[in-house]
Amino acid sequence: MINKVVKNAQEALQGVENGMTFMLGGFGLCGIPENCITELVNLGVTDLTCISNNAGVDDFGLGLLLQKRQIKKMISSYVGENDEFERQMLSGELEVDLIPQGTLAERCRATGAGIPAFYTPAGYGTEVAEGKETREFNGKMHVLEHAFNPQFAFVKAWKGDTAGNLIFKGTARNFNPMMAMAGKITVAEVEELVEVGELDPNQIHTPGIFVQRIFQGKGYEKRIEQRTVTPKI
Amino acid sequence: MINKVVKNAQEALQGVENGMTFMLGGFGLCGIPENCITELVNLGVTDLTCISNNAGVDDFGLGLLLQKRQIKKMISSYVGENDEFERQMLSGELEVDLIPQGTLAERCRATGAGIPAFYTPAGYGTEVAEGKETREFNGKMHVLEHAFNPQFAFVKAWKGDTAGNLIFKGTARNFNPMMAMAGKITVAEVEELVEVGELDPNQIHTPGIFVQRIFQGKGYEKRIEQRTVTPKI
Amino acid sequence: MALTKQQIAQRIAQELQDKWYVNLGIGIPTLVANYIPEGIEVEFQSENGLLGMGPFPIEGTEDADLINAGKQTVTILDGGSLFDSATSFAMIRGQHVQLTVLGAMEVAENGDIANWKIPGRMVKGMGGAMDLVASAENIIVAMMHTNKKGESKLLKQCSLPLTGVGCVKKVVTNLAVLEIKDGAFHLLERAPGVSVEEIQNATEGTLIVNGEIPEMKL
Amino acid sequence: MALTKQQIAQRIAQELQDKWYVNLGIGIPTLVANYIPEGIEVEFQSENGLLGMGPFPIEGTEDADLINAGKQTVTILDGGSLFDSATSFAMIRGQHVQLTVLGAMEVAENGDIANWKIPGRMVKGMGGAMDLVASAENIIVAMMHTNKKGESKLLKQCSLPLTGVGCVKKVVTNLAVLEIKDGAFHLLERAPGVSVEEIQNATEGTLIVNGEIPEMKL
Repeated sequence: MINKVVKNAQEALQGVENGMTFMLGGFGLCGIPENCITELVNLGVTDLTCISNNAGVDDFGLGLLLQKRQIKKMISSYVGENDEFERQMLSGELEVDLIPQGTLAERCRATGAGIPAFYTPAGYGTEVAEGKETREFNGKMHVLEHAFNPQFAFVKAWKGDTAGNLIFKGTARNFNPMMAMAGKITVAEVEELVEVGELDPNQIHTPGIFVQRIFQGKGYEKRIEQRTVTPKI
Repeated sequence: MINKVVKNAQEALQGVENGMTFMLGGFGLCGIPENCITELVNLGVTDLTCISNNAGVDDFGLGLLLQKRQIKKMISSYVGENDEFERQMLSGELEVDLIPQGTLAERCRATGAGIPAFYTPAGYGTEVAEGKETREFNGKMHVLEHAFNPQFAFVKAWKGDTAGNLIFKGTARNFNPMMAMAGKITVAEVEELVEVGELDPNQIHTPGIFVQRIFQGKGYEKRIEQRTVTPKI
Repeated sequence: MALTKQQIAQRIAQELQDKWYVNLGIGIPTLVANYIPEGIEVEFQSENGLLGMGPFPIEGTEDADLINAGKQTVTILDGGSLFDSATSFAMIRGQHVQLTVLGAMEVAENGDIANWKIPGRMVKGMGGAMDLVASAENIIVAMMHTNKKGESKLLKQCSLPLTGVGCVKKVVTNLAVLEIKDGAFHLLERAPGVSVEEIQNATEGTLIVNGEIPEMKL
Repeated sequence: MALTKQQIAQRIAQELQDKWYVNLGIGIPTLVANYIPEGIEVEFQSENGLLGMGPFPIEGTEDADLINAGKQTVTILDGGSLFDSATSFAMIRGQHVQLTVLGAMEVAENGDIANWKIPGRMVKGMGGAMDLVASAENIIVAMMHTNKKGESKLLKQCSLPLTGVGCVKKVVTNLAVLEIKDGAFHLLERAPGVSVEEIQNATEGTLIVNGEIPEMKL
């Protein structure tokens, strides 16, 4: 079996350079590649284009890269909850491309699936469709949307094996599987790295073919953005 | 939880009529909806358009419908292993639309995913692309392919619960998950029907939202087309 | 008496039908889950990858890996399922979700909706709203009839950047239930004690009042 | 001596590189799995939804739910995975599979390939071949140099309906290893004991012979 294991985040991020385009999995702070983000901060690479559904909060997730002004452009569907983001965006330091969430997910999948473009009804008649081709199918208008072209994809999984197979947990799955498909180099960090044969091949969410490097992550904080609970009775 | 259970194949196929378009899961004879096919034979509906990767063998799978001349048109990627099929095709009784397998799979997914059309490189420059729009992306030519519009999809799963959630086994998964997404009415037959809560929500291949009717199948033959083995030593 | 937010949610819940999959937006729409009518089964879809969303977890059992689209910790019911974002929006785009309930800043008499951007102010993004309104067969907008300055939010034409065009068919506000068809708001019900005239005054768009307009039953 | 089918497979196996995912077509290509060079790891993809395909099962353990694209019962290795057909062709179309080996009826000097249809005869379909040849970065065609009548199958132009255009870069036949570039077959190696002249005579398309042509090492 092909072995994809690298020692740590440092080794996993070899080849990362200024000006590159990355995909980063996660929805809010759920399922984000914490170790890879920390390493990107350590590396200090700048002028990055980051494709990620959200932009973290001020002191966690992609917010850490924003604080160090490492990001030139964000491609996201929702970027609230982040004061530094707001400041950079309003001052024009940060470019922001806002994309409907379903279109973002499908564009990530298309990237990995060799589909250069597809039609979606989302955003037709809005400023999102400005300058884009539109077309009627079955009496309904649609917008032509294109694949991305990221150099790296950073994803976080629950379990992974040495062959790069991944299993996600709960809603921490979100954008991770499609982004794993899309990276020219896909780096997966996992909470638990196991030997081949330990994962049921029928239950694998992301087949190892999509993953170039995998490592055992450490020190996961898994911060909760909105802790909503029902009181104990 | 929404309950999708029907008693049997008979109840599951209510509303099936002559002239309809169906999707049928399976690759070769692996993962085909045996009970639904038998019931289609019993119902004697004719002039059917069947979207299925293969067309069964003479006396099993879709071959049973071909024997009774219930199929007007097959939309498939590969239709060997079937003498009656060959006879009907060569005599012009049966229309056959051959589609590259990946395009077939992606068109099924597009149908269920609300994507009316997408571009693929498969078939460019061949007769498959004749009369179709073509277009260059990233220096490579692509063909525009469209979603289907089937009234029913018949799929076969290993386990299912009363809410319609499905888990497939081995390579019997194949076209079943995408076709399950694509049916206006999707009928799932399962080897084992269980109560909600018995399937791990993290391991479900097809969420119940895609399935309108589910029933406990019976008498599975699961015929093997090519029994290839390594002799015991 | 104009409805409270809870009451708007309560009235919208009456629109739920048995066996419907429902996506609830953030704010008033989220409250709809508290008022599911007896005798029907619905399932809630959260676009971050969850079907069969249950109530908030009992204190101490919350899981960082199980949140809803509003990033709140939630639970999953028996029979629920988890999936990726592409599959989630396949459900939405493919019209497998029967009802979308969401808030709006403005709705127009032709069914246009604006709920994601105010020029000159911080833009947070549309999230999944554009996919939802472009695809849902049934969209109910939950909103206040007027803004804080008392100006109508039910307009002849939206002034804000659109989220979707000609897609809204029903609006439930603190004052009324309205159907959008043929380029006008058709008044279906009044909030208890609210007159047709009050509603008329609070509606900038064309309002059609046909016959006696009943009060809502809550 | 012209190569046997086993030897063609053996020669193709020398092209495998460490860490490659490989899709093997039916026929000679399937035999390639028997000759993986020592010291490298490759994984075989079967387009019906299987990565990490292993050998045929021990008699009595065969499983109807575990077959390859040729509908043969197979096994799955530790570290393998199972997936649906859309994901399988996402791997293929998205160029995650590094090498495709398949048979052909005809190959042309511009890289065109025909392997799915003979007009007037029963057409079984292209299966996954069109997706594979349209997407693979490396395609090796395994074929006999000539047909049963002794006519060349390496042509100036394909006469049969195409499977893909300008996609084949390497051909391994019973007589030779050839690279296709700049609109011609470039002779790289000869089968042991087969002369350049024999290969020339069996090749209808333009054949470029540059310098001394070594014999294959098997």
